[in-house]
Amino acid sequence: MDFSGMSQGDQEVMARILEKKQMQDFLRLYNGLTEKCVGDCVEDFTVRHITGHEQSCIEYCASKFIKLSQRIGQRFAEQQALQQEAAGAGQ
Amino acid sequence: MDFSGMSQGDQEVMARILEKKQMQDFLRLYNGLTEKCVGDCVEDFTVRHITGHEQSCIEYCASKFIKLSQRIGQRFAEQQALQQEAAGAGQ
Amino acid sequence: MDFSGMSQGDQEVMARILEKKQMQDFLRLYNGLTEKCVGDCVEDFTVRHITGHEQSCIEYCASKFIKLSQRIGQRFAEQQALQQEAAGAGQ
Amino acid sequence: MGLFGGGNSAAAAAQSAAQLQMAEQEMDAITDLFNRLVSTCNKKCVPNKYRDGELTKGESVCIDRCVAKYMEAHDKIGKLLQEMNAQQGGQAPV
Amino acid sequence: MGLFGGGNSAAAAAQSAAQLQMAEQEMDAITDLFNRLVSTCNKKCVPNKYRDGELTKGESVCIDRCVAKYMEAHDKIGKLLQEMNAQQGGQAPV
Amino acid sequence: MGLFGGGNSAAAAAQSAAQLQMAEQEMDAITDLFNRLVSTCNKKCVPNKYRDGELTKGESVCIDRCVAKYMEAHDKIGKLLQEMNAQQGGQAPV
Repeated sequence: MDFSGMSQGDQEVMARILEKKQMQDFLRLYNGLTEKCVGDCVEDFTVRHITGHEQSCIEYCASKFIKLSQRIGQRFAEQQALQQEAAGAGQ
Repeated sequence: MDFSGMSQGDQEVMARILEKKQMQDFLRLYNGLTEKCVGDCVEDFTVRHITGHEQSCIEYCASKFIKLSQRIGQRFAEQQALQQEAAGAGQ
Repeated sequence: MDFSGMSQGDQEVMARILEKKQMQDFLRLYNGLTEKCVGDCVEDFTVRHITGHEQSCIEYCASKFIKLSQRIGQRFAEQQALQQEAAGAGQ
Repeated sequence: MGLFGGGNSAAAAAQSAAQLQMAEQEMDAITDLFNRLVSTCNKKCVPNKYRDGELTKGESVCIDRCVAKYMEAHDKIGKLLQEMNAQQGGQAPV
Repeated sequence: MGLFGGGNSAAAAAQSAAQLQMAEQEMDAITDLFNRLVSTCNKKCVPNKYRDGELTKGESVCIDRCVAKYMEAHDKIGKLLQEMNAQQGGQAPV
Repeated sequence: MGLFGGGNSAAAAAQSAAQLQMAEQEMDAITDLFNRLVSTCNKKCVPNKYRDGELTKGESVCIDRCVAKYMEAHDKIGKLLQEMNAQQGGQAPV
């Protein structure tokens, strides 16, 4: 997105909104990771604590999901850049 | 919903909120359609582009979901009207 | 959460935000219950009204889910209290 | 806001803000209900294999019944929640 | 706000508020698109049995193609919605 | 706001607004965590065939353990994210 058409004051407001949203994105990622990895890895409810096997499954799951998110983030940014170029060429 | 009890100023604020929410509903419908129809139709990840078969599946899926939403929208509005009548009669 | 570090004015604002969120939580619970219990209990679309069997299934489903939510709410509060203690001891 | 809307005191503004907030929450709740209704009746009535872009007659009939049953269930659950609330002075969790 | 941004009339403030709101909605829509993209390509490309914390070569290739196809489908559906809108002066339900 | 809350300068108001926003985000995050916890432990411990409206003894025990394990996993993942952040000055995607 391009905010250069905005007044300086509005750009500052936008920056604060952006900061708030990044915090929300992080909290959503964090909560989503727990939900996904407990869903995929925790099956034994005869005990009250995470077992060794569950523990490594959770770590792998979290690590893999973060790498997936980062990879998709890169591809997504590339696609968005391509589209803005295409939109610019069309003007 | 009935906003006639509100002041004119509040009705104007409400109209702007409504407009914002309609935009949000549209964007949600748009993003939701893509998620649903890619989920249902795209299975071949040996190629980088949508195949002919996937393309028509996506079009059918989107068309069907929009028709479903519109039909449910009509039924939903009828039900809401019935309930308001019932609530009115009860007063 | 501990709001005692806030000014009295801010605590009042916070109380109003909290009230709004409790209303949202209730509406979300209500809508979520309907979605879950219709999903689990309603299968017969040859008729237009809820059958006797579906009716009791929906009541059991709703009752069970509310009890589950309450039980988890208690456990959750205990865990949060434990964590705050641990955080306090660490300071 | 409130320019043509009668009294302009802080009390009126607060009442007005509370009224607007309730109206907005009601709209959000109805939108959420509608979206869940669409998702449920889509799952119950429309198989996710697509041969064309039209709803069949059977699907349309199923959808209408699904909406009616969903709203009936929503009413029943609403009454159930009210009863529980009345019994316990009960509260939503958290 | 608007301190260095030119005219400071109520009209300018309203325009500025509308512009900010649109920018915020656009950001929310992109975040929502991204989250659904991640969820879809995770389901399509990464089995939920974990032997280690790395993406395999095959998974990585699948993910890249999944992103490309998802965005292509998103574009196509966007055009479809525009056409329908143009035809009917159609509106979103509710 | 801030009427009895000490200094009333713009800086104090901005700090107060930031503090309120953080408190609100924290509440939203806890509510989101709770809702996902309920959904997960419901799936793990309560079969969706209903014979009556009570939790069985077995379901209750399963729920308690599920909550404990969920929160333990949440802590572990939190630490993992902190480590990754420390290592890379890493950022959330998008």
